[in-house]
Amino acid sequence: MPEPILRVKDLNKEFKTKSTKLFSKSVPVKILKDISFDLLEGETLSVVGESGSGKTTLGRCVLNGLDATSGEVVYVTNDEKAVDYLNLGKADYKKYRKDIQMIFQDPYSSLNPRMTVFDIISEPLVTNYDVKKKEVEEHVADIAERVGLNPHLLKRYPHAFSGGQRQRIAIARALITQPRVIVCDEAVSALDVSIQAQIINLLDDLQTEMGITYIFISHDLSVVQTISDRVAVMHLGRIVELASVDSFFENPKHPYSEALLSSVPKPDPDVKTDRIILQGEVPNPGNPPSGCEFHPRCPYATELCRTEIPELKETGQGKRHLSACHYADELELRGVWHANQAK
Amino acid sequence: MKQMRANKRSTEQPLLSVEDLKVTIQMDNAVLKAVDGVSFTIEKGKTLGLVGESGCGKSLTSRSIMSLNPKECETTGEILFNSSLDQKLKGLNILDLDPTGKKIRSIRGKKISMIFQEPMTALSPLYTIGNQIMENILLHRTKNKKEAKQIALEMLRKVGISDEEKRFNDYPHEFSGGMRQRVMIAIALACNPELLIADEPTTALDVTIQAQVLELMKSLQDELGMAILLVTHDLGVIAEICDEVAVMYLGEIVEKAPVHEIFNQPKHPYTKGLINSMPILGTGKQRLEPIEGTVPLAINMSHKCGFYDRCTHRIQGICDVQAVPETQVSSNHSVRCFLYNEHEEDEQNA
Amino acid sequence: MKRSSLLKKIFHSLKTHSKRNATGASEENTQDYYASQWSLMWKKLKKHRLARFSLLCLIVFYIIVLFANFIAPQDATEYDSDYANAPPMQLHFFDEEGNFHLRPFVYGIESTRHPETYRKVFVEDREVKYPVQFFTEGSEYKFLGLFPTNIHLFGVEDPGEIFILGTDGMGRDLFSRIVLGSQVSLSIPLVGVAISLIIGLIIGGISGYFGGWTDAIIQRIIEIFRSFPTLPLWMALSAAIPAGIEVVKMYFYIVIIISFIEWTGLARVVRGQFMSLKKEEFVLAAKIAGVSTGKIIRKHLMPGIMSYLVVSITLAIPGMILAETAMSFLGLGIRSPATSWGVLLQEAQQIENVALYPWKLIPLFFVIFSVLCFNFFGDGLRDASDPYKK
Amino acid sequence: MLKYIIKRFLLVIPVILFVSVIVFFVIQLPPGDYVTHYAAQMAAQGEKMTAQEITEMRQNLNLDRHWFIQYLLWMRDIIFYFDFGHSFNYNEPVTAVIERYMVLTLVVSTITMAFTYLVAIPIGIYSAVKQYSIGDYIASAIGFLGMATPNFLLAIILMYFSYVNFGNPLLGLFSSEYEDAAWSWGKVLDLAKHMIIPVIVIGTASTAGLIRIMRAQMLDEINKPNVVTARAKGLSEQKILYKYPTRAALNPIVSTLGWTISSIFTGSTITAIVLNLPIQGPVMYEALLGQDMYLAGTWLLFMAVLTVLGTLISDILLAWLDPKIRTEIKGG
Repeated sequence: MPEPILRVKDLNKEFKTKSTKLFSKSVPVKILKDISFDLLEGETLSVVGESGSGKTTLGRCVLNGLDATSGEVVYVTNDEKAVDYLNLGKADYKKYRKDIQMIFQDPYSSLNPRMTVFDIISEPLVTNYDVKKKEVEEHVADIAERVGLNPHLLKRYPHAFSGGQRQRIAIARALITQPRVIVCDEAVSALDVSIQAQIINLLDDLQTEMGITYIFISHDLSVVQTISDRVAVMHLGRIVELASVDSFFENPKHPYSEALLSSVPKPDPDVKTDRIILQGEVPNPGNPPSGCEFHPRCPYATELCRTEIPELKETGQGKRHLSACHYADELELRGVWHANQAK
Repeated sequence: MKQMRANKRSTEQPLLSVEDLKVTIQMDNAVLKAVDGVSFTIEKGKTLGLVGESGCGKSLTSRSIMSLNPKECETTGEILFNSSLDQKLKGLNILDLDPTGKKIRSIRGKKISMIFQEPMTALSPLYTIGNQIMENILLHRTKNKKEAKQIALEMLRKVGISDEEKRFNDYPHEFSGGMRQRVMIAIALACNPELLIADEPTTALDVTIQAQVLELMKSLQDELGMAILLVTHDLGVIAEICDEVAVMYLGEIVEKAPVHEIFNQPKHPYTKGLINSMPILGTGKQRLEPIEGTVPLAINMSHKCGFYDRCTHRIQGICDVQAVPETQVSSNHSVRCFLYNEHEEDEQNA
Repeated sequence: MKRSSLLKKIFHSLKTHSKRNATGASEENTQDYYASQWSLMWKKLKKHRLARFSLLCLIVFYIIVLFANFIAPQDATEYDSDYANAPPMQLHFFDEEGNFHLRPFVYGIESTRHPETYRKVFVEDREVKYPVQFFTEGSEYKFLGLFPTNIHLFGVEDPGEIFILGTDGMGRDLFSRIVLGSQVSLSIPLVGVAISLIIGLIIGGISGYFGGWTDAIIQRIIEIFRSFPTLPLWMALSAAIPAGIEVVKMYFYIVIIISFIEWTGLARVVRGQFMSLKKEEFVLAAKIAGVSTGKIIRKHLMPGIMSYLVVSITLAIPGMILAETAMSFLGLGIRSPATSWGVLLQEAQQIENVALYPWKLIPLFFVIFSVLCFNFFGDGLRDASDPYKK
Repeated sequence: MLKYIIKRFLLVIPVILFVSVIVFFVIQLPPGDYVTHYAAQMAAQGEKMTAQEITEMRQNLNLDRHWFIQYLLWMRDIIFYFDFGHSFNYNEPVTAVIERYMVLTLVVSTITMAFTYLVAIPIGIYSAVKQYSIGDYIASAIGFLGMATPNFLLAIILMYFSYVNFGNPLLGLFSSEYEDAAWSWGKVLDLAKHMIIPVIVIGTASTAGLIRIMRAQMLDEINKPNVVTARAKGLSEQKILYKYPTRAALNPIVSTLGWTISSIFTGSTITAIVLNLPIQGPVMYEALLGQDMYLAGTWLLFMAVLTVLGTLISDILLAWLDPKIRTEIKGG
């Protein structure tokens, strides 16, 4: 059983909306609500949800790119020490900051167009370690080769590279400090399918080679399924389901997950699933519905759902399959597994 | 082979036939062939999917049909629109028409309509939804404002906007993304077009909303019987609603077949590559098979297969020197690849 | 240049495609991929013919500013009332007999009274020829402000005079005065912009980087500054400059007044750029990598706003040239004996003066020309300023 | 909407107060005061004032107090008695002086503004629609020249031409024979004739700027996807142009109307001095130089208020024109 590497506890994040009206108070919008989970060493935990569900904010808060409003992220270091990652002391900051890195969605805006690729990749290294110039060069060349970049092209500027190659640069930058955790924020969403597959495979290889732990943020369930060990589903700032990938795709325990799964178009004209189509739109996070926030769109909603917020708790699927639905164990929800296994 | 096609044409004329469409853009010091000799037909009431990765020329192809390409593009070829309702348009090449003239305007919005990827920017923020729907109706259907409003309200109901009387006077920014795309569809279908061109209509939407919009398009097609040209990069969406699929790569259609055949018996190495590199939901954690390399530039291309550098089946001395002909592997399945030249002969021999 | 979104998409994919090619096969312009922002900008700017030409003209202008004392045949104080209001002299290559002279010459001039209006008019004295001489001796000055010398670029032998653009009401050579005036008229804007830039960078930078309350307060202050009508405020402020103070001090005051108004504009540019750059993901990436705030500003933000700053500076200068001219013209700015283009134009205030001595409008040409040059150059820079966007 | 306007209006008050302090500070900056100036004038006429007289005069005018006290006194009079002080030069209340010149100032400003918009907007639209055509180049060239030429100098050039060609530089707003005459058809015609140069001169700078803004706006709008949508509906090019890009491009331009008001008022100052127009600008310029502090102060304050109000008007216009802002305001 792998040990947790990150323990996220009751993470909350509020944004103050900028009020366009004069003299009226700005209302804080809750983007993250009591997020708790353990990230196990060496696993890939995917975070899925619609736009506005707070998954990107979660990724940024976990590695302290954004200040969380409350809650804590405990990082278990290499030598088994637990440190509060959101409030690192000066010495710890220097020591552990580099252990969690990030890869962004947009390979265009995530690379500074005014720096050479070499400078981009080496920046985290130079910032965090006292290394000689020669060593830096060796390291960068080494890592570039590993992610499939021609080391001879490193003196070029990012604009000389295509989207897929830029994403490789971003991966190289994230890898250079030898982090233990990488947060991939929609890291392959902006790429064309054929390139997307290249990058997914690359991430997979790196994990096998270097034992990196991923938090993989994505809206694309098909991609998620090919790469993850566990899946967390977010809806309006809350985790509504958390399960291992098999268990999730086979037996989803939240109506929202079921709807998400059935909405994904299957690239197979012969499979005509009768799908569950959610009515209506994602509610406004500034004015969330009462009770279970999914109830206005939920086909199974009852009076209880309208009034009481369900807790994220264990389900009949076992200890490691959590769901925040009052009727998690009563509903017979459809996964996507059987359909294909039958085929 | 040619005979067969001719036969088909004589029995029933397709609603739209595009022959050898070329779109070129003059760059600073080169000519970019964005669309290079594309031909396809769309039958009445059917859905053709045009699929390809970004930059393959699918958007320009779709816009050529309405003669909406930017001024900087030079568009040549033949686009015949055989309206069953308007005999006057028979035999007219849309590309020959003055792109701002009366004739093309009587087709746009009435016979052929279009929906776009970004419903927010495609709608004007300055006018109410009602105003923007009525505009179309007043132009093509009726001059009576009251009647136009009734039609507009009916359309809004049809695309699933409840409370349409009130929503009629709302502005686009008061709608969510999915709702805006519904409004776009309402505008496009307000005049019962015979052909709807949908350019990445769901790309900007969440999966749940995408499912809603696709469902809506399907049901409206059943109800109104228009043909659809669906432009997308998502094979999943294609499988969902298309009858026939054309796969584009680097400005050319490399494979064209009914949707079942594309997914079950893809012929072109690129099509195969695309399907293999797509993660398919429900198959578990698996290793993908990506296409190696990247898309080359369509500038100053020599006579070779555009996929040559990335192809695992390439034949040196053939694929890199000769222009690739289109090969018919069955009556409705064609592919642009040397691998199937023999097949053709075999078939003919047999 | 704005194009339709579709075209943008095409060009965008095109660009990335061409890059893909470059990483594979060798290509002619792979140079570009090793080119920094500035060299790319320069490359784009070079394509802009008007901007290139303007830049050339500006360089010439500033060379003149640098060597003004050397180029001007007279110094600022030299005058000869005998030659008041003399028209521009013609340079001759052919004499009366039609002989060609390689070295151009001027005739002597004599003033006479017009038989009817009794106004003083000048006629060429065809008897005396003064060949134009180069590197002649004239009044003393310090070359580049350092080496005392009396060599001037050109002149004629005594007692001849050369007024290629005529003289003013006191008999001062207009050409010399324009050249000397350019020192003030073209340097005040530069110094003014420099001061505004420093203020703008600091205040705008603080406002943009920290945001929140700091930003709100600074924004209010800028708003108040901007709600002053520029021109009357200028007039009021320059009315406060005591008459008869030293030239240097006066110069300094004018610069202060001009930059006093201009800094708010630059502060806004800086703030806006900081704000938008701050949101770029590469800044977050640097932050996550543990890069310090100071270094983020220095390495990521500053280079990003530099090009915009250069553009807004270039476009701010013409306004300052015009402002100085207007102030001096009204007698509120630089005052005689110091000279600037605005001072020279004071004589053009009376319509009679212009009607009789139209060459007094010549300084106007220099004002317009330099302003146009800055505008065109700035426009070209703006187009080239973001080489990564098509 | 009304609530929004009132709120905005309330916000304007502190700004104006703040501005007024600075205005007063600025006008008392020049060394010496009106008394020094007056004494110098008297001395020039041969009447020397004694130190005693000077001190007394200063006390009478409250000029010996700290400037902030003077400011407070001035403000008190303005707020409670609508008394903007006394013009030393004219020896009458400031309001009277301003009143006298106001009508003509308004006439000149309004006509100039109308001229600016009527000329600039069509040219801007044309320039954008026919981008890179000869017409566009000509318009751009005129635009650039207009921006590069200081308009007071343009005035001189035009006067020069008028003088050379018609023997009349058309100084002032009236010919001498109409100067003091009662209003008549002839006087109006004469005024119109005299307005040509000022309107062209004062208007040119803002026209040139406006053409460029309008052109840029139009180019932006013309390439927006909503124009493609309109085209896909089958609308005629003309209808599209008028309904979508033009309307959208006009929004920001109309909203700058507020700012233009004060800039035309002040922009005319130098020109008016050159052209010897009997409007506010030159009068106030004299006041500034002659340290006629209340007159100058009132004028500066008036300009500042105009700018602030102009911004307010602009904001309101913008809110009114943009449906997005409009609903936000409605919602609150």
